[in-house]
Amino acid sequence: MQTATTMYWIVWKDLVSEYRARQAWPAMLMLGVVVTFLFSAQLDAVGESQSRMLAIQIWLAIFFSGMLSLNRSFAAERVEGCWDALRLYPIHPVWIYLAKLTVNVLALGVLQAVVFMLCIVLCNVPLLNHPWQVALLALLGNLGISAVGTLLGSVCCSDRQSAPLLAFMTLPLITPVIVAASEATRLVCDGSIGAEWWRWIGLLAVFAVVFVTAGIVLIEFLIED
Amino acid sequence: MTTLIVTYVICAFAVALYILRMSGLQRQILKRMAAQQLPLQSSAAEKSGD
Amino acid sequence: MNQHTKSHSHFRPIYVGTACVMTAALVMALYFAPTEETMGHVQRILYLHVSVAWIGLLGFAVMGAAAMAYLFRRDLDWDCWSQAANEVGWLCCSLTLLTGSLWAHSAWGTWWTWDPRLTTMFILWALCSCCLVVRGSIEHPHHKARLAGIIAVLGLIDLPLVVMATRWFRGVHPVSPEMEPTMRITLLLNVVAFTIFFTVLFLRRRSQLLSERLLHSLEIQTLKIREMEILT
Amino acid sequence: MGDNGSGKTTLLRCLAGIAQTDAGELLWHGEPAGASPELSRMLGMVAHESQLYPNLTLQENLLFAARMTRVRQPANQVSDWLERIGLSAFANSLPGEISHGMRRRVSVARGLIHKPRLVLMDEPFSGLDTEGQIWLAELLNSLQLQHQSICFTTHDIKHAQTCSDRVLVLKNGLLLKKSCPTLLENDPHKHHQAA
Repeated sequence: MQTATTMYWIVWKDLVSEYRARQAWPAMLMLGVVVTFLFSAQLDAVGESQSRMLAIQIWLAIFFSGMLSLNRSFAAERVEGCWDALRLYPIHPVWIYLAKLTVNVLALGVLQAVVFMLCIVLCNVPLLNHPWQVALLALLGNLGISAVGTLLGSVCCSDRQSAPLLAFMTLPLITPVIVAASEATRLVCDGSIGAEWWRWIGLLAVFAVVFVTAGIVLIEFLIED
Repeated sequence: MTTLIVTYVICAFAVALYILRMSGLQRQILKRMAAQQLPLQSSAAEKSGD
Repeated sequence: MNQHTKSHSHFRPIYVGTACVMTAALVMALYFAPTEETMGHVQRILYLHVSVAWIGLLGFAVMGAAAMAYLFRRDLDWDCWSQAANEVGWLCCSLTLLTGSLWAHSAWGTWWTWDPRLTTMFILWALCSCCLVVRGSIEHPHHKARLAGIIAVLGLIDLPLVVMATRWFRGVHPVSPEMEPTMRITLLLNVVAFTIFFTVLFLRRRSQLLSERLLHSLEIQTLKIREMEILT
Repeated sequence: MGDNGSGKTTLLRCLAGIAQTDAGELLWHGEPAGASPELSRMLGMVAHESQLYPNLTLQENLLFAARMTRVRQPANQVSDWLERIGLSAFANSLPGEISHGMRRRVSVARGLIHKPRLVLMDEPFSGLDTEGQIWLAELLNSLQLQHQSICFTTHDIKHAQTCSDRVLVLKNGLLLKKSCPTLLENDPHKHHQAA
């Protein structure tokens, strides 16, 4: 499985240069923490429909700070002409996409862990009594956001001025994820893991599968400059 | 009754605005064609060999 | 250029045809259709709202299909189709949202409710405006076409999921109210008339975009030829 | 050969398959440039920029390039290339910490680590001191002996004459003249005036 090792090496390269540069992840985590603080401070005023407000806020915070890290990681790729070098290596563009997807999923995973922990501490929301459901929900939402974000990131950051457009372009596309994920989070907060919850999880799974395959199919048509 | 009229007027206005923009662009194209010393009808075809 | 200038004159009877079909449809909608007992005249917005919404969806589908064709074949002509459909689709989506909220204001008392059809149309509108902003912000023709194309294609894949998500969310939009036969005929006539009108608008815009692109490449060639003359 | 903006870099990028050609087709053994991975393994490109990741050390950069192109024993390939460019002392330093000339050597090494059949170089001699230019000229001639074909762009005639068999002169994106180095010598004025 030659190509799997090359994918591993791209992920290794991204993680090592990110660890050394500390450029994208700290900024993302900072934004996530600040946004969650602001939301939770305002939450006590709301009172009764707390869980619904909290759910949508968690996922919006995750989306926007995730886009920040995605933007940074692709901008870093463009420096010194390394993107052309990467494209010239004898590997199929799908592996570049999958490697980038794994890195972004890891980044968003770390961000989600921080944001969820913060919410539990700040707004004493009973997320921890269903740990597995929350983990599954977080993973599927994470996969959906990263799949679309990575595809648009690798396409749109080829020229300078379209980089800030990334969040603006991704938001309408992943509205189903934000809606489904926040509804599922609200149900977990209320403690009712019933048929409706599984229906939302089903939708999240369908979204993730559809957009990862769309990314795999479309990436080779999009990657050249 | 007034909402009905207001809606139809706004829609007509929006479509008219779009058509105006298109005709403006069309006039611009014709001007650029003239600038290329392209007489509008006849020689345009041979020159660009379209 | 020849093909466009010739087809321009050929279009003329179409313009006249569209104009009279449109006036017939509007007259039918505003005068002949019976006024509905509960909402009164406001209900006539239905004919405009439904037909414009239908064209918004149609425009979005054509944009997605043309974008897919461009992505596979890398030919900028498809991009002209996609851009024209994008503009007409965006116009219709905005009109749908406008007429929908105006009607909702008088019928249900609120300007906007988060119900499946309205949210889907809003997301459709967001995707169309996203494509337009991208087309406006990038100069390089192939980059612009590629990026707008990918958003259109992803939007096309995304739409059924959006409908599913919003439908389970909450629903208040009337699915298909029962109507007297005359109302139904007027609605059908309106939908057909609007479709013809916007298709003609769409084709006109596409041929305009195409001639603009050919003119641009022609200008570059004449520049190059002039340079060669100076050189040799 | 040609002055700035005469389309040299774009031509190289089209050859490599990165840039799209507006008209016509570029075929390698009957296939377009970026078609299959095997085809792009035969190709090595050294661009104007250094193409090194700023946060990876020199050794890691070369290791990454070797692994991407699936070289047999990447570790000792990298070490003997570092010997060859004389930078084994700087193996663990970052590209930002070394001089431009050294970075140019490492980027040349990165492009050639998988022994490509064709090497595309974009102005390799620019920014090199005399000692670096001599080293590069030797390297190019040694590559020619291992019959790896090289296509590089440059500004001045001296390099074109010493290291190449055929010369193409470009002007404003148009091919002005095809000639060999010896011919270039006796009409530098006309050539300069034309170029």
